Amino acid sequence: MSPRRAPGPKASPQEAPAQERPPAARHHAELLRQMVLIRRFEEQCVELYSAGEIHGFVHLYIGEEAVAVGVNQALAPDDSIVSTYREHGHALVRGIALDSLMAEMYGKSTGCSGGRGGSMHLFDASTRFYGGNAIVGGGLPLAVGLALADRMRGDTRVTACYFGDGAVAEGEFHECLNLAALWQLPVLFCCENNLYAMGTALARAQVQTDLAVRAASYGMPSWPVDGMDVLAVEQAARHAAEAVRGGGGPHFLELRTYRFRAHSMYDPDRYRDKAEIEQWKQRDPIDLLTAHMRDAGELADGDLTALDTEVSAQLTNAIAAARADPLEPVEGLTRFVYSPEPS
Amino acid sequence: MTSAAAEKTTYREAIREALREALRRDDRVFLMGEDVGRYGGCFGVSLGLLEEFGPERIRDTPLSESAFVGAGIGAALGGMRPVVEIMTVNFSLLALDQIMNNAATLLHMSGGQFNVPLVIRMTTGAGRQVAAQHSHSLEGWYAHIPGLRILAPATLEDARGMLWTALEDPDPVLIFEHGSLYNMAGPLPADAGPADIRTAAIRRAGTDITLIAYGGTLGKAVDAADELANAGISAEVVDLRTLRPLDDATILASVRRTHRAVIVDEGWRSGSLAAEVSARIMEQAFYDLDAPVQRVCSAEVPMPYPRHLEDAALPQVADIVTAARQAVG
Amino acid sequence: MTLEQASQTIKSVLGEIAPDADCDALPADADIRDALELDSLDFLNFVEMLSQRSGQRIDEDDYPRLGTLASGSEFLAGG
Amino acid sequence: MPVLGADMDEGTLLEWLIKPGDEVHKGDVIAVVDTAKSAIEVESFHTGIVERLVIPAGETVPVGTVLAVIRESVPVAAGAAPGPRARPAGGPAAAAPPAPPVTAVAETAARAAPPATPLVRHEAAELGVDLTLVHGTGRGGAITRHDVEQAAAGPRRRRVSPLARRLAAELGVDLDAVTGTGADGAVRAEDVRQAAPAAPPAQATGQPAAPVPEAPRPAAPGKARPAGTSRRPEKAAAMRQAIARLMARSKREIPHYYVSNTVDMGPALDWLRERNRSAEMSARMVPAALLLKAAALAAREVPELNGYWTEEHFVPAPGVHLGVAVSMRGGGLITPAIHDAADLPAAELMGRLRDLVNRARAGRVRGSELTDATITVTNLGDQGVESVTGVIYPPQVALVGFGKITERPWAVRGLLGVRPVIATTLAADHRATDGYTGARFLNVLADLLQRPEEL
Repeated sequence: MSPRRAPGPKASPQEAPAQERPPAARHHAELLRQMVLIRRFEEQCVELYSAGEIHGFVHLYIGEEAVAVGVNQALAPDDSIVSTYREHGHALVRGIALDSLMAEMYGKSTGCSGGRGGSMHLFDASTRFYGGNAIVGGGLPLAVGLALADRMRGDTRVTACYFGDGAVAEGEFHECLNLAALWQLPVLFCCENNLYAMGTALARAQVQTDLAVRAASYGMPSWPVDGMDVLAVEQAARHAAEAVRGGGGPHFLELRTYRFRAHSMYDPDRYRDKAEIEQWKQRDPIDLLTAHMRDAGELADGDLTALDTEVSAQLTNAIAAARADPLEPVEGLTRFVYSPEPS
Repeated sequence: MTSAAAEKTTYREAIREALREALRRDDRVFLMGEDVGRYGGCFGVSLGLLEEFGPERIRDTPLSESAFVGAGIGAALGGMRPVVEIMTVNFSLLALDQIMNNAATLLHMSGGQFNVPLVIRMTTGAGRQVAAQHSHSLEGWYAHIPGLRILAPATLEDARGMLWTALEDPDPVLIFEHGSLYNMAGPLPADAGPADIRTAAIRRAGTDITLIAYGGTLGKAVDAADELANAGISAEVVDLRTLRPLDDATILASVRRTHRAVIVDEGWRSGSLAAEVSARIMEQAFYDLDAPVQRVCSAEVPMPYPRHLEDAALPQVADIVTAARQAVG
Repeated sequence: MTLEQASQTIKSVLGEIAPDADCDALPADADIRDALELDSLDFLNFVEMLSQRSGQRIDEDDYPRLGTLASGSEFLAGG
Repeated sequence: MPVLGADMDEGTLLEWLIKPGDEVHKGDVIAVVDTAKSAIEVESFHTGIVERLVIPAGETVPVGTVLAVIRESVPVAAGAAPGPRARPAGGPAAAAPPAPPVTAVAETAARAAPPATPLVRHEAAELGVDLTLVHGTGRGGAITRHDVEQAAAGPRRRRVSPLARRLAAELGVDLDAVTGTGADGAVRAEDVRQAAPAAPPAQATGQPAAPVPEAPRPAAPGKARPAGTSRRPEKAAAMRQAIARLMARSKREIPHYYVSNTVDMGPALDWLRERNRSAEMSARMVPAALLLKAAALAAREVPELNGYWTEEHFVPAPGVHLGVAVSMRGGGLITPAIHDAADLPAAELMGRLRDLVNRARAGRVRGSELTDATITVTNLGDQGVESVTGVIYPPQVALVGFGKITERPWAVRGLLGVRPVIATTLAADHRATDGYTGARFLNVLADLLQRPEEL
């Protein structure tokens, strides 16, 4: 296996004053910290991509942070996660070390996938993160199989499976929902409905745009959720995950959200109005949470700045480390095509 | 009197122009695929066609490869001339069942009653650091399937000219566009027309060794020939153009002249198109060979993300030169 | 077209036909074909381009007047 | 593994009774083999020294598998009668004494059965023989077990390329006496030619390219390479080298003969002048177009000059693809072809000519145009010379030359006049045709030029 960095300290509020805050405030601060971390990480990616330091396809999550952060609250450390090519957020909140994620962006051998995967293919066995899958809908069958294995082995894990609205058009989506429901497997289907499959609006690809309704037709509990409201996401996810864990079979969350940036790093954006983007930005998940915290008196004036400073410092360190990290020697090109011989 | 002036264009624009011409010439022709309309195509090939031809003929589809490729087969059976775009060859695997089990077999299964005049275009190949689910060269797999015609345009003329000829073919034709070629620029005569899709082409004449390439590796083979020329080795470059059925005559005639061959193929070596070409040379020109046939293929590894590993995995000019020098001795 | 313009036009056309030649160094009375090693096709291109740039029809019988920079300029300038 | 019963497919080698270096005699029991039925003693059919044991005791192998190699001790004189093919020499060194013949124990089985490919493969694997290097002597060139054994016998079988082997047979060259210069001492065609009694030229026959290193090329991905940039001097040098090689080859290989003629161009020039007067500027023709058309028609009339000399005989070309020598600014020349020139109306040929020359000088000629010429024309009239006697482009067999059109005193039916005339020449390959044919060509050409309206 490739050398890995030890996972960083598990996401936790670290500032001393927080200890004095009530639990709700501390919890909200942590949600905020995670969303800001995702946001700043991706903003850095834009910069690094533009500077030619990272390459390939890089799909940004900006605007959708509340989904990953909220759903993750409902997951236990032992649960499994199957993700998509827009998975930086999922990976970050899962606790995969920031340095190893950044190193992966750089294609360095210290990256979480040994540098082989890049942005679209983040993997981490230690957190049961089964990877960014870059074939739309390609992850769903894996999630069904992971859940099947858990069931057959008597484990009580939940497998959280992220996918976008585009996947709903694929045959695999329908095959997998049916199979999971038929066998009552412990899968939490998390559909990140950001309204566009690359450049094709949901309404131009689907007759039934109410995706929770479609899932319900396969006989599983399903809800639409405001994916811009991290607290709403958390609440729905906790409810669904508990039900799945309790043997209630697969559940489906349609997390209605919006990506503020292009499908990949840059695209012509000919398929949606600037006004629409602006409108959604009015419900920026970070702004919604900070407003809520301000109203509740949970946010002091300097808190946001302090958070930004803290996150920026982490990122600066991660980038510096990634730059300095080694590349896999070319001699290692064909490693990991087959498993090593048992010794 | 003089032939039309050459205009500077790109591979991408040449394909777009070919689509435009086909859509104008034959109202049975329509384009269908993921994001071909509003988005203008994942690689910008169909930009502007929606505005010109409308949503009936430039059809955005859901991400349902099996469904829309299969629908293309049905529409072809029903009298239309569909052009189906699949974003990348990796995604085409979601439609492999339809391509293999329907498109390629219907004519035969029906005893010749139902032919499928369908054209499927897709992007293939690596070189853009998009890692192991967007980078492969699987055209060799498709070239394994009887009933399909497989094309790999490597030049602007072929990008411009192969589509129409493919549409005139009564049977399914798959066109593989190498992703690294879309920005290739150069002059193309304004009156460039349909291109033959039956023969290989000699892109550069030479006497000492034949470099056989196609699609994304043609440019590398030509560059290698340049380097070899500097070393006093005259390399002939054959562009396969049509990967199935292979134009044995051109390949063999060249090898019979030069007595040596290097096959450059971005597919993996084992079971590759290069293996097929090599086998045919062995079978039919064995006694003209003065050195073992060499293959320069991709390393047998899913495509890695970092640039240096991707470069190492792909056939490079230096590899071709080395193989050629080894063959020439 | 003035004589000077005509001369510039001829030089610029020659510059395109024989890119490696230094047309500014061309003596006014030198035989253009010999000096720049133009063959008959080059010369035809030359005449055609001159015609396009100047808007004048140039007949075959006029060709001898295009033999040198001086005579050609006069011809184009309407002399 | 010998066949020890009709129904035996495989056997297990229970025990070896010999070891490498042992001397064995025909009839000696050398091993014990277990078939499905019983343990059976195996005897040697040969006398010699045990070279090595291939199959270890305990292993089960199919019938026909080589179990051991025994070097026969019967002395064989060096330079023994050649077999059906040249015997492999001991190694890269030339004329090494042939290795003594070696036979494997399992030959019994081989005699009984026709060459079975899987078996042969298996055997080759056992013996560590690379089958791609083995020359087959079986039906249709199939590799027999004998071939494999032979290959395994020497320290290592000699590497000889298929072409070299074929050439050696054709030229009567003894491969044993040839020094290989290829990888691992492999003998290649060039080595055979060098060793041939009267070494023919090194260049293989076949259809070479026009002497242009820089055929049209697809632009490199992402970058358009403008013509005439900094690479020029190298290109020019490479082109010079290519021309040098080709022309040297032509003069080395082709026995040229030459004929010439002088032709009255009066009718052609009159006709052209009339035509151009009424034509649009872009449609005007130059005399060269008429000369090319006439040459193309003449080539069609005299097909013995239109085609290729290849493999020691002339192959006529189905159409006339007229190569046109185009000099490049800054030196060098290329000879792209005007396809089916004889079928083009003169006016269209003129258009093609202009297009071709423009593209050639811009480095944008198509590959087929560079390789397809069936006969070539060089026209140095514009350069002011009276005549040109050219060098043929192999594998073509003729080259037509045109000089400058000049006014000369000219007698017609006893009257002297001043007429524009041109010197036409023909260089032709004496292997393909004789002077008579060349003369016929020039006469046809001259006649055609008297009737320009028909061109």
